[in-house]
Amino acid sequence: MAELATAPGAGVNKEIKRERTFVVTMKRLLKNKLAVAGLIIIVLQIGMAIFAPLITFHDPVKQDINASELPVFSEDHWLGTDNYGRDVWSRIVYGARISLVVGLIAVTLGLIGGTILGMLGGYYKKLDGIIMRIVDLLFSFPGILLAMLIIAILGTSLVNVAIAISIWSIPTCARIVRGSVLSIKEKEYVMAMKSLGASDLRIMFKHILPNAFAPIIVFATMRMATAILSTASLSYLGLGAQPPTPEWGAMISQGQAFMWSSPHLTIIPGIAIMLTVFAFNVVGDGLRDAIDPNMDI
Amino acid sequence: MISMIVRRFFQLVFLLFGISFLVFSSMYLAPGDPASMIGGPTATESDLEAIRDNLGLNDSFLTQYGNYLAGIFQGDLGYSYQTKQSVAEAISIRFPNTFKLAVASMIVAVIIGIFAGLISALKHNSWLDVTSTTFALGGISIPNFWLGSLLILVFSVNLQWLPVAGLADPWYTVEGMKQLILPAITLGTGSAAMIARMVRSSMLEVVRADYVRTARAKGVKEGQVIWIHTLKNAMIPVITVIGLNFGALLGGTIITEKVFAINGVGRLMIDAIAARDFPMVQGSVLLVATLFVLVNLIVDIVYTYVDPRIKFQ
Amino acid sequence: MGETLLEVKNIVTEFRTADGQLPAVRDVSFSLKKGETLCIVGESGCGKSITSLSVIGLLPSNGKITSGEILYEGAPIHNLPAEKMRQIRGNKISMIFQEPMTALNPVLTIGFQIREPLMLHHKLSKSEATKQGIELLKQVGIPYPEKRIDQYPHELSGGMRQRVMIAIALSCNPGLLIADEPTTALDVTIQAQILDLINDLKDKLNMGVMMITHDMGVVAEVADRVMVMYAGKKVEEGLVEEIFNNPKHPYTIGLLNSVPNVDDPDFELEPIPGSLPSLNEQITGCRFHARCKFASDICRNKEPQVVSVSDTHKVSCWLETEVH
Amino acid sequence: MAVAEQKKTTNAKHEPKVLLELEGIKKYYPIKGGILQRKQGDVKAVENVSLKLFEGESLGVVGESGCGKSTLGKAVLGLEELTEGKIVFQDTEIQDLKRKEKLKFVKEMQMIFQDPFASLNPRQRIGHALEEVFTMHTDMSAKEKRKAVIDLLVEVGLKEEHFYKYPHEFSGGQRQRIGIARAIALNPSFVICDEAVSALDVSVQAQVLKLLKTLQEKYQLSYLFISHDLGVVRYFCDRVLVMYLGNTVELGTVADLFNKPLHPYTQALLSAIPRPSVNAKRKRVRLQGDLPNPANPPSGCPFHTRCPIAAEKCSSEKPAWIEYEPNHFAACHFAGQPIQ
Amino acid sequence: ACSGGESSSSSGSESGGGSEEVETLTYASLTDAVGLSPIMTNDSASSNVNEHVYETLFKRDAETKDFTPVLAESYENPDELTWVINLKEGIKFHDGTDFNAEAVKYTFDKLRDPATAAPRASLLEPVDTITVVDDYTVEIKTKYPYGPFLAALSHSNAAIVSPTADQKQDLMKEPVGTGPFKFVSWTPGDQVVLEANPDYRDGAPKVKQFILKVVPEVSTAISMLQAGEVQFIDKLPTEQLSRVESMNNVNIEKVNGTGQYYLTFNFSNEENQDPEFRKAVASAIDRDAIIQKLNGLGVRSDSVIGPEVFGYNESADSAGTAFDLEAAKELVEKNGYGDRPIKLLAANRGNFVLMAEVVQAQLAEAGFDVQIETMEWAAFLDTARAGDYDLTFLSWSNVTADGSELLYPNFHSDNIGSSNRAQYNNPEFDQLVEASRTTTDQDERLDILNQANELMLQDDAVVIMYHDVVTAALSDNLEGLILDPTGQWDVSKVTGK
Ligand SMILES: Nc1ncnc2c1ncn2[C@@H]1O[C@H](COP(=O)(O)OP(=O)(O)OP(=O)(O)O)[C@@H](O)[C@H]1O
Ligand SMILES: Nc1ncnc2c1ncn2[C@@H]1O[C@H](COP(=O)(O)OP(=O)(O)OP(=O)(O)O)[C@@H](O)[C@H]1O
Ligand SMILES: [Mg+2]
Ligand SMILES: [Mg+2]
Repeated sequence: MAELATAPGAGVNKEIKRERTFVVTMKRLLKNKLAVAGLIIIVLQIGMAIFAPLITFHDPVKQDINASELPVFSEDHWLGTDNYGRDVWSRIVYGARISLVVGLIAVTLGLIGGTILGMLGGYYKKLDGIIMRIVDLLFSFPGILLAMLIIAILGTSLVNVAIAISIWSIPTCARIVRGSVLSIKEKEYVMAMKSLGASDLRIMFKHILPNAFAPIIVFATMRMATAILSTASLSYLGLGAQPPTPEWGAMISQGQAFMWSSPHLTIIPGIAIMLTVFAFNVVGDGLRDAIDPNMDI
Repeated sequence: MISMIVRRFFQLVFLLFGISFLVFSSMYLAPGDPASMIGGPTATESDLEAIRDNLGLNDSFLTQYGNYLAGIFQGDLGYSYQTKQSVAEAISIRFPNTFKLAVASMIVAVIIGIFAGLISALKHNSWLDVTSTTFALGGISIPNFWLGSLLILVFSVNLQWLPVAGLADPWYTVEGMKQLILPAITLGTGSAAMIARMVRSSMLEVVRADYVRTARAKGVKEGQVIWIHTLKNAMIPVITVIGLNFGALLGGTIITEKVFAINGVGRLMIDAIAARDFPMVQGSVLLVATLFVLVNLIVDIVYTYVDPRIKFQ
Repeated sequence: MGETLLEVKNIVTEFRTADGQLPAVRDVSFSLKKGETLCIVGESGCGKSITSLSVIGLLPSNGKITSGEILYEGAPIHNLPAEKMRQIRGNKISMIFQEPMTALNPVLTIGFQIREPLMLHHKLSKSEATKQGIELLKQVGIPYPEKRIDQYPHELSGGMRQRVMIAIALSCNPGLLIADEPTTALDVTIQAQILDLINDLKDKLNMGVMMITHDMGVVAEVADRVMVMYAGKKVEEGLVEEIFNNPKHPYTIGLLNSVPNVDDPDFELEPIPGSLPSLNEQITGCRFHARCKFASDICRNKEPQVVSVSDTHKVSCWLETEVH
Repeated sequence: MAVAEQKKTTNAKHEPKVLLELEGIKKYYPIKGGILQRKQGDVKAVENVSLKLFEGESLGVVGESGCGKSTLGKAVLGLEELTEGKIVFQDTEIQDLKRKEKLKFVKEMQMIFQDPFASLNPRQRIGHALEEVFTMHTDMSAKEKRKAVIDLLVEVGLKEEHFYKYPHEFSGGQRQRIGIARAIALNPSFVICDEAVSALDVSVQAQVLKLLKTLQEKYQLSYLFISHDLGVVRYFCDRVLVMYLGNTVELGTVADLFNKPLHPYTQALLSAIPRPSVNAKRKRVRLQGDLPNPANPPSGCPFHTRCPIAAEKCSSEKPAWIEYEPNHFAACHFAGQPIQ
Repeated sequence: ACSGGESSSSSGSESGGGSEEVETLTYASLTDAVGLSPIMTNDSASSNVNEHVYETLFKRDAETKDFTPVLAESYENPDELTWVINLKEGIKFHDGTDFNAEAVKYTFDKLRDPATAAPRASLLEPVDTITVVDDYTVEIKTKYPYGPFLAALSHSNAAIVSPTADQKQDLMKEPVGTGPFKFVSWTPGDQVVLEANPDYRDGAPKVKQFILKVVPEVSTAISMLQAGEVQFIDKLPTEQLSRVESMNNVNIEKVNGTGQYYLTFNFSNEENQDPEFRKAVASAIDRDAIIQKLNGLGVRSDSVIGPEVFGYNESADSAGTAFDLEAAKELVEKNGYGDRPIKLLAANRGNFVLMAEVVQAQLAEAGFDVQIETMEWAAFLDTARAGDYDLTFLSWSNVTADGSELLYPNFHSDNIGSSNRAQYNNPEFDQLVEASRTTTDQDERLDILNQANELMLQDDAVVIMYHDVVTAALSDNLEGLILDPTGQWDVSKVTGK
């Protein structure tokens, strides 16, 4: 009984080494080179958004008809100007504020909605049928119509746009979560929690959800792109960001008319979105690995 | 199998019912008046009133919806407010185009997606993997109109290899196939990217499976290990993605159809929405939903072939 | 029992990991004769599977035999090109794995999986292979093999699947069968059936069998000779009677004392304290000394040498060295 | 004298107190199918089990995979709703209690699971996992909880510094100790061990068995010890229940059951065990075939399809559960008849 | 590659260098026709088809602005309320039915009938009775003297349909008219195919087959033009003009148009009724900047009634409030206009957003606080009609090119709640408009319309942004396209070079 005898009555006051989950996760994340690249991009973008006035030299909505559609690397406008003579760099920088926020809100709300639906459907067999039908309904319902409906009810605003877009992610997210929940709820540790008398809520949110994170993270990061691009199609219908607000999706859809004369008007916001997508995806992948305690990095 | 199909049919009815109600109420609540879309900006109030009366738009919501449902139960999808055309007919003109496009782009997507995903997984963490991942992410974030216009510029206008737009010729002719190439690539890229990512992660999982080791222990050749013992298993989750994407594509894709002047369901629907042509919107949404359910059903049936463990009672 | 079939000489198998190059098998040597069953026992993680995978050349991608040699019927096989090795696998050397549930491909029919090695190695046509496959299934005791051959693995019970695995492994009449815990996942009654089957076939085909297990009961039942491994090293080797009746290494003794005896109600368990060191742990001296109640200074500082207790019985322990 | 034997004598002396009584426990899982997903039949996972469990005793449950051992355990804990039957625990019928009312008994009845890798939430530090038990059932302060957890860790042979570690940082044996710590945290009187040591290495298995025994003595625990390893059962348990296809086929003290098994299935089981000894090579009985499908069990005696001594009667008439000797039950028309 | 100028002076079908037959002429249309009956449609895509299949009684001459008879031979006004129209004889519909007075009566009655719910029933709203005098004479009586009546009759929705065909089949799908082209087929959403009418009274068009193909994306249409898949597009967007100009296989044709774009105030809102506010807005807007942005596709004139529209008077060109930033700033400062958030509504189509963005920036310069709200067309029409805005941009295409037809629907108080989206309500103005409508003497009408025009300008009721320039691009091996200032065009005289 050698082991039983070890450290009898060890003092409670003794310092126990503990690393914060966040710190551990970050440490693990930072070992992943691609994820670090992504993190840097995200941090830069957030920095861009926060310090927009400091790193731009033009008002993003200030027009100069005489200097319109300047190409990239023009004097005074290194990313050129749009057809109103507005500085593209300033618009990209200020646009980060809106696009990132709208993207994040949309994805987050979609995740919350989808996760709740998926969780309930996966966990409660009785609710599953009806929830999956709702999900099917959302799936097959045209997004544009849904957005119009929501904005008709809630009014035009960026937040409502984000809400409308978030609803597009709900069905996919719900399916993903449901799938994970179905398999996780059969795991022994869930059974163990049940045997300890844990409530359903505790099991769902403390024990199932954290273990269903991996596919959710992957989905969420992929969704960022779609969300930002969706604002473009909504602004095309006059439902998105209102001009002259600089917003990447709207910039792309406005620049569409100038694809021939000034392709940079679509390419530059396109690159901005692509970088964001890339960054969020690689960070997402990295995060998935980093939060997986079983994964050796 | 039959019982599953029957069950799905009941679900479909439920689904269509819900959808038609949602569509109806959203069209009803959204701003915009079908009459003024028909009358145009020049119409006077009396013109509009006459149009509204004629379309029954002055009835209460429930009466309108009830009438619509009554029509549906008699197998009548109604008539367009705008063109007075039968909705069923309007859809039947567009759907073959959408279907052609959806199939063609799914073929593109599946070929590119599986290939890229396989390379990624087999050369895990190599530069090929990074390239293919970057391609996938790019594919997701490239706006369709941009890619489409670019392809037109390069292949149709400058090189003159392919026609700019349209989908007039039958698909089995050389001309018809040529017309399909660019839109299929434009549309397929996004799905290809998703499939590639799915194939990659699924393959990475499957190559570690015990039965793959068993195959190697039998002395199976490496190529066969990949194609026979791994890919079929790895395809199981990929099928869902393909199915969902295909379902979405069958609903028509507004931008690609617009850029390539393809007379498809997506355009029909968006035009109908813009024109507040309720019956047309209803009809096309119901079609899309039905197709979605059908595709899901097919996916489930395909599952039983790919994965013998799945059986339907 | 006849001539030497397999000879493993001083192999070291290492893994490339984030913590560097780690040896999982450390300088292990053994040999196997035709018609003989060698059992490798030891705790989980001690390197049993890696040893066997080294022999058949199926190491994980980050693993590599860094020294030593493996001779099959006198010819080295550890350095064969991949294609040559592939031709040996499933043909001269076959392997059965632990999990019958996952070792068969769920989407391919039993028939396909059993035909494959026949068509590959014996160049049989499909119909010939089918015929022979049915014969094989019959041989391993599967009722209605004609029907089973078109079924999928999930339609079979665990015991039947393991029998199918055995049929596949034996399809090309291999000289050497490696069985990595072939019965751990099975029930006792089924386990007994499978062990009998392997034994019978071994005698019939005059194969060498390398059986990996941690179940001392199974060892006693099937082994001719036993090799005990601890933390990547071979600590004791001998005839089965020698190991059970006259174990020399404290670890072997501990292992035997950890297994409750069904026939002896008064048997008292005596667990080995502590647990297996991890691969990257630097241990000087005997790798077992931290858990050994007889450990002395020399155990802590110097690696023990191999001592022969008898012609067939060898042990690496300072206790024995001192005795002799 | 071995601990086990001591126990047996104690039990014999005093009139043992019944802790748990099962009466006619049935658990069927419906098989659904058809268009409307109607019930089409049942998997009869547990078919009519009745038994008594005494305070401080270990009752072993053995049988082939799929014979309903785990289902029985889960049913007792209320993790599966009973199809039929009564569970009396500490003189209270508990099968129909609501979750809230049941919480009191949850503290008294705990479970240790088979797979130490799967039974801990991989994303929860083990300290927190253990604290959670107290959070759910007591109103201890954070400090008290922490102290209690550390005491527990020490109790099962772990160390204080393990508090903030994740499950994957432990070995299998250590993880199973955590599972044990969690099960005994609330001072239960009854613990179900569902294959609690099957996944462990022999050397570790021995450590854990020892630990369980020590705890039993210290806290007067009763165990329902589910296992397929007869050696372990013989070592660990006072009485053994043998199950086959959801049915109880034999129940008796370890000594009775191992020395003079009544049921042919028990006999076959005993003879199939590989003995870890080269001297005792016995002639064995080999059962043919596999366990029948529990959705479609054979008529009459469930074992007759594989039974070497089955007679006509066996396929038509279900044998009764009879106490052939004091404390030795069996369900067989030819109980006691040797099978070879 | 820009031929410019007015090409309406067609070289006709006389022989010469350019009279080769054209096998197929394909036109790329941004939208599909709603239907092929002039009675039931009111959209430009439909009228593009219908104008080639059907004909009206009269047509306004693009140059002289006078009405020339088409199916009519002549007309008289025995009194102010009566129009006696003599019809051309010997004309047959494509289905062989004779064109006669019955057909005219049938068509107009159908158009007027409330049960038909024709979108442009209001065209004939002043009509009281229609009588067939003889086979080739109809008499139409109006309820009140109606000045723009000929303009109404030359509207493409007043084209004459074949009564037999209308009773037999659905004209929306199978049109039958008297025009130079006969209907062949229509694949909704894809294309309409017409063929030359060999029996056309002026001779069959040289274009044997005329296809109107739906290409919803302008840049695709331009690519198709460049690749030779289509030969003709119209309504070139300003942003793509330079691209088309750079193509060497097409000629661009431009004609000053009747259409106009204007900024209007929502007069139902009290704050917008403040004339100084409107003056401040008007002086803050630099219309020249917009014109510059339009790359030559806009004509600068303050006049509400544009240069190509009946009722125009040159003097009105600069009669509006001129751009004067300083004055605007002063007014804004003085009256604190900058404190009030102003909602600038813009439909998400055409050049509206462009104007909104430019004007928003200009108004902001002057100190106004303007928020743009863009919306899709259907929602815009609703919102504008409901008066839920402060400023908005509207356009009017003036298909009939008559000032009354502009001022009455857009600014007369009768139409508040429908087409008078500005909710402009000025009794004095109303009177002038009514007079312009009920006077049949065209010179007098000119005068009245000019007065009304000036009244609006003094009032700063609207700020005219620009008047349209109609464009088309035609493959350079073709010629003879007739491009009308209303934006309509005629390919019946197109020939190969
Ligand atoms: N791919 C790998 N990379 C790094 N280390 C590995 C890898 N595979 C196995 N190992 C390590 O090698 C050692 C030996 O593993 P092996 O699988 O041979 O153990 P084993 O004796 O078969 O155990 P078990 O009884 O559990 O099967 C273990 O410590 C294991 O962690
Ligand atoms: N949730 C369920 N739904 C349907 N059938 C089930 C369910 N759980 C268990 N069963 C079936 O009930 C029977 C008994 O299962 P149980 O898990 O109790 O067996 P066991 O004796 O514990 O087996 P093992 O030794 O493999 O753990 C099996 O046939 C099993 O397939
Ligand atoms: Mg192993
Ligand atoms: Mg079990």
